[in-house]
Amino acid sequence: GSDDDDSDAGSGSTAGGGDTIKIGIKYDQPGLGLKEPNGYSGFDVDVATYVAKELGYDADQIEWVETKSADRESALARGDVKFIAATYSITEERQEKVDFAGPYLLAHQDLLTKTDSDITEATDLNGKRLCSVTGSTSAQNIKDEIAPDAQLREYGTYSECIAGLQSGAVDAVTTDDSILAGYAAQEQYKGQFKLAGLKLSNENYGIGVKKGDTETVNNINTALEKMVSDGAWDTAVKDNFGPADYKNEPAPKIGDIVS
Amino acid sequence: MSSVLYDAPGPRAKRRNIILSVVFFALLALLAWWIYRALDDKGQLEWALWEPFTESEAWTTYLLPGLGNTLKAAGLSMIIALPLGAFFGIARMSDHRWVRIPAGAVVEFFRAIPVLLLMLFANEFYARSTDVSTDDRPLYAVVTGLVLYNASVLAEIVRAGILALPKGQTEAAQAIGLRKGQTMTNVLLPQAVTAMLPAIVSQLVVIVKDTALGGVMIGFTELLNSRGTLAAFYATVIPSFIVVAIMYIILNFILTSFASWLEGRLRRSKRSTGAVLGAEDVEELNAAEIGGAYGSGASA
Amino acid sequence: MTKVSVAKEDVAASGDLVVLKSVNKHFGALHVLQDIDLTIARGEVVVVIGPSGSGKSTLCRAINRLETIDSGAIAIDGKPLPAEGKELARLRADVGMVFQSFNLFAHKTVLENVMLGQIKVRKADKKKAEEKARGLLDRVGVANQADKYPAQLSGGQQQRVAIARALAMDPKVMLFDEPTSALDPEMINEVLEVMQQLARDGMTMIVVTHEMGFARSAANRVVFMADGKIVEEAVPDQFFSNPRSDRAKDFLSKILHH
Amino acid sequence: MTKVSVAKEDVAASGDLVVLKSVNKHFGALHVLQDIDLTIARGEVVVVIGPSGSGKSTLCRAINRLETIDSGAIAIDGKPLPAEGKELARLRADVGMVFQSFNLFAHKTVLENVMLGQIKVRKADKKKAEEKARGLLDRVGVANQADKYPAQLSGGQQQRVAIARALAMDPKVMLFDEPTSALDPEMINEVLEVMQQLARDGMTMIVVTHEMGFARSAANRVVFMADGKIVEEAVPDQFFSNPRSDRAKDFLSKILHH
Amino acid sequence: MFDFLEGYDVLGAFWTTVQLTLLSAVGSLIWGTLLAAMRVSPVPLMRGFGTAYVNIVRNIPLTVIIVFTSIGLADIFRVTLGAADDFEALSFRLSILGFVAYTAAFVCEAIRSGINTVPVGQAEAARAIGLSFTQVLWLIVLPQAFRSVIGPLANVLIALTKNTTVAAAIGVAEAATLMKEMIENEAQTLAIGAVFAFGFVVLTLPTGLFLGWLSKRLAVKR
Ligand SMILES: Nc1ncnc2c1ncn2[C@@H]1O[C@H](COP(=O)(O)OP(=O)(O)OP(=O)(O)O)[C@@H](O)[C@H]1O
Ligand SMILES: Nc1ncnc2c1ncn2[C@@H]1O[C@H](COP(=O)(O)OP(=O)(O)OP(=O)(O)O)[C@@H](O)[C@H]1O
Ligand SMILES: [Mg+2]
Ligand SMILES: [Mg+2]
Repeated sequence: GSDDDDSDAGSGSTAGGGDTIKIGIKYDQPGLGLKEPNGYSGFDVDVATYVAKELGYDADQIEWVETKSADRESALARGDVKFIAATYSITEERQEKVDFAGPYLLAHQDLLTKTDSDITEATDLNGKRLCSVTGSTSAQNIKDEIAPDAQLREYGTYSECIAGLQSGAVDAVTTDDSILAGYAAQEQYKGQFKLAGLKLSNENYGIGVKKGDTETVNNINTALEKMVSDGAWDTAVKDNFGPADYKNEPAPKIGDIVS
Repeated sequence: MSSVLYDAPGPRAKRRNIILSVVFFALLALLAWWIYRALDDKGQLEWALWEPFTESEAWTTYLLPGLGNTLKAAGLSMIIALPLGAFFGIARMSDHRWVRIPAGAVVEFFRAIPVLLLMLFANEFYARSTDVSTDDRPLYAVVTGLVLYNASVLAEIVRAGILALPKGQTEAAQAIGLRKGQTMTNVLLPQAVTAMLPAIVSQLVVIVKDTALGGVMIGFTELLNSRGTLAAFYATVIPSFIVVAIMYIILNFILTSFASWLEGRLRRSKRSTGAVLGAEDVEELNAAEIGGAYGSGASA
Repeated sequence: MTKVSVAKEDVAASGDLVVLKSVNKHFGALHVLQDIDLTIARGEVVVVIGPSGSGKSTLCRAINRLETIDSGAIAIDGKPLPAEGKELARLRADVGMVFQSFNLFAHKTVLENVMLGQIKVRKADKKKAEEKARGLLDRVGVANQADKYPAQLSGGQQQRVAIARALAMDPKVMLFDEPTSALDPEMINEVLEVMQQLARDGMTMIVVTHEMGFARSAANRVVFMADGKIVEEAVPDQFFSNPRSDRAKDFLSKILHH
Repeated sequence: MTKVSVAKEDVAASGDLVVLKSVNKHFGALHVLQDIDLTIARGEVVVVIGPSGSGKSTLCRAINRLETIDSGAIAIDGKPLPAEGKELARLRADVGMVFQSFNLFAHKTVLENVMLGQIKVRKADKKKAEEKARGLLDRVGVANQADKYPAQLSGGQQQRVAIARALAMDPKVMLFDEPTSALDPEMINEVLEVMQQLARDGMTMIVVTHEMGFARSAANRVVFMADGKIVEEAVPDQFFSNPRSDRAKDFLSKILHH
Repeated sequence: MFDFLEGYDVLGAFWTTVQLTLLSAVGSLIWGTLLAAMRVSPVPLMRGFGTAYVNIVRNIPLTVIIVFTSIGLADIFRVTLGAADDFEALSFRLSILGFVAYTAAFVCEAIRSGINTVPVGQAEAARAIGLSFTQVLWLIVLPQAFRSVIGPLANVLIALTKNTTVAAAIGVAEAATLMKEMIENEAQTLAIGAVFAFGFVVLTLPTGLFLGWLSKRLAVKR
């Protein structure tokens, strides 16, 4: 943290200046936001990079900041980051605390299973072992509403769920299909897992911005529209989710929140 | 040579020991085999899972920065906790009630509470009541929790270090006319500090281990937490755990060995009264001893 | 042994140096000092003997105020014992004390042990303090050990250093609490010789000891204590050959001739 | 004192009770026992003296196999010292040992200390054991302390209990390793008296001690050790008045007349 | 004033903490005693194993051990402790297993140091009157060692009580888990902190004082 002097992250957004911009992403989500030895990869990262470019920052002016799920609102409120692209679903609750640009991706809660698994419906989960991360509501929903006899196993991270799936400790992992696809697409797991393709919920990924910063919201929305229209969005989807048999939704319209 | 438990062994005892060794060895081998089989069955021994750890990037991107943060938090905590602990330790031995009792209460309070709760609480406190940036907050919270707890433990180490000195040292100093302050600075503290060194070093082990709480519970990117990021990238969960555990073991083993080397050196040293607080006196110094320590110093 | 002046001015002056008046002291329910009256004149050597637990050490320590007393009065050189602070420290410097367990400062060399008090209490400069310390170490016969640490010395040598450390403060009176009873038999004589020389030089001394040889040859007076009381006082010859009290007779019979 | 039979059958028999033949023992590089040859006859009282570190304790402990020896042979009553197990335990019960630091069982009362061996080793029944224990405690003069714990007794009393504990096993020989050197002077005699009585009763005894009075009056023979060797053996009078070796002369000059 | 407590089962969470503590304490006492027996055994290999175990386990953060029981033991080694399908019970039992593995190292050291406080002279005196190995052990050494071990063991127990909070890392619903949840949902951070701090003070301080008193009372006077 030697950069406290720049606490109002990149507010001097005069294009191409010597300034940097701080952007919040996930570090441990393959396909979305992943810290790699030589940089950062993932769909969120690509979107954020494109948006930053439109806001006037080159890739080398971006300072990536890890924003874990629980930290996202407060990081924005305090101005630690300019914006956040970190599997951030737009919800009414969150909209009270932060503003969202986008959505830029429509994801759905889904199940990941082994390729040879016979789980095709959520109800098949009855009597099966389902994995999710500690405190996640998506798994609880399945147990409460769809498959009351499912066994819920909670781990600290999705990586551990996936490892459990591979070793046979659990039968299925549930969360957003984009996240699951990211894992399934990883070199080490290629060909071992499949998505069930169930649309158990709608997750509208948006870019979080400090409450009231309408100017940035508008700028980002413009950038997102451009990204879709010039084909960069499609490329990003192909690059990051391509290896999994992930059938992505078409690019959502700005402000068009599917509930 | 005989010990408390065993007589000097005769030929029959020696033979029996050899048989026991063989049986025990067989048991250990069986256990090792079972572990090997289980790992192999689950494909955990595949080279692909272990290969990342032979690549320098895995170390420079994840493990070493994580280790750096672990050491940074541990070092900072120790540096801040030491003077604080010394202060409370000496305050607790004051002749004045109104100094001694509050100091004792503070020390006892923070020793009774889990470090994890202190960290969670500090994290929330910084988030709500200060404008420490999110980057720094986990470090602040971890260090705060560790300092509060360890200063209390160090306070007890300091006190024990001074009490461990033979009473004759104080009396001899007073007998040649040294005053209270002079006795403390010229005679007691220099000897107590030496006596405490091994205890302080081994307290570092406790601190290093406790930094991991910050990784799991408040997202401080120390070694254990960096393991998570690494595991996500290389998709190698169990091996990453094993590697990280080994790193902790080596790091702490170095510290423990240093502490016991120091302890041995001090005990043998011609410059001490033989009063040394060893590693074992510290590991979990706790309320029970303290309850006793309120009593008179005259235990026969 | 080189002679170093031992508080000569005191020897010249007259009068009582240490005066205890109806001193009482309890440890909880135990009445360890019961109405003790004792006067020690300048230059006098008094040996205190008595069974274990009779209060000899407590008496010694009370004179130096290492133990507080419950009632009564103690005066050194005419001045009552101060209760605390600077005055107490100053008084303690005037009263040398030698312990059964030596109590040399373990983290300091022999030389530093003897210099510490001079520098910190007497505010002597370092060079003078060292000179004097070396002189004293020579006097007690351990000059060649000056740079060693206490733990490297034999018990007899340590005790002699402890004596030198006390002498370095130019004390008016020296208290010895069983100075030889922690020593191996072969080392007892070397310490007793130093004490004997000190007595001959005119030092005022209070010595708790069981060494009858020393008492006979060096003491002006023997004080016999039992159960916290002074039971008998006499010149050594009289005390050893013809003790008056039964308590003393009994004690002597136990301690002699084995 | 009530008399309790002390291995009377042994006193009657003739011959050597303890025999050491060219016994060697090292502690690391230190050669603590060097070719020790020593024979103790039934009923004999042998005092072992010598400077600190000369190997006296090690010698005592080797006879009881508390220390193993590197070479040589030790035989008690004609039988070689067993290496372990039941035989060793049985032999040890026949060899009483009294330590410098008493080593009474801290968690048992005085009476229990004396009864324990009788019940557990000699398989005596409780009542008989208690009777005998009380007799022995009476004999050593601490009958009134039977229900106290060791820490509540003075050193002299503890040591006498330790002697009673050893006697309770009806040992053939008693080893004493500096039994009085941890004691206050007044207590030394009470222990020595018990030992003297024991000697008069015909007990075979090996006593490491610096108490010359005891050596003179009770010993049949004095063995002088230095640096792991037996330097001189003689009857007490001859040894004290006219030691042959320089080592012994030097040692005696240090230890006497202070 | 304490209305923020509504809807939270604080007592239940502390009850879980107490259960974790007690069950782990019993387990680690057993395993720790076995380890101590190995560490003081005359068989070098057993001593070596005991020493290695203690030195390895003591140097690993408890968090690592607890998390490893979950993803390592349960998933890879199939150690499910009879709760293969009831994951709530599984993580509860696994965390106990982790606490036992960890705490036993400290119990072992406490026992070993207790044995070391018995002066060799006691054993030698016992041997000298002809007591056998087992007699020396059961009549003389262990009774004395036991008394001096109460104090150190009390410390281990108190440390264990506090350490159970680490079970939060694998989702056991004990005090720390609840505190984290409450802090996220409620505004009265300070009050929440105070409630949980008080809970632990109540759990640990009396234990410490009582066992401290007991160990003083039973101490072998020397
Ligand atoms: N700090 C203390 N607290 C309680 N009792 C004490 C303390 N110091 C000494 N005593 C007790 O006071 C009594 C007298 O002790 P003191 O040391 O003066 O005797 P002593 O004559 O010097 O004996 P010794 O020859 O054994 O040194 C003893 O019964 C002792 O146990
Ligand atoms: N267990 C041991 N390990 C190593 N060295 C030992 C051990 N026991 C004794 N020694 C050494 O062996 C030598 C002889 O010891 P021992 O105790 O037999 O002497 P001692 O004649 O009884 O002396 P003292 O009069 O001091 O009791 C000493 O130098 C001592 O330091
Ligand atoms: Mg005394
Ligand atoms: Mg000896």
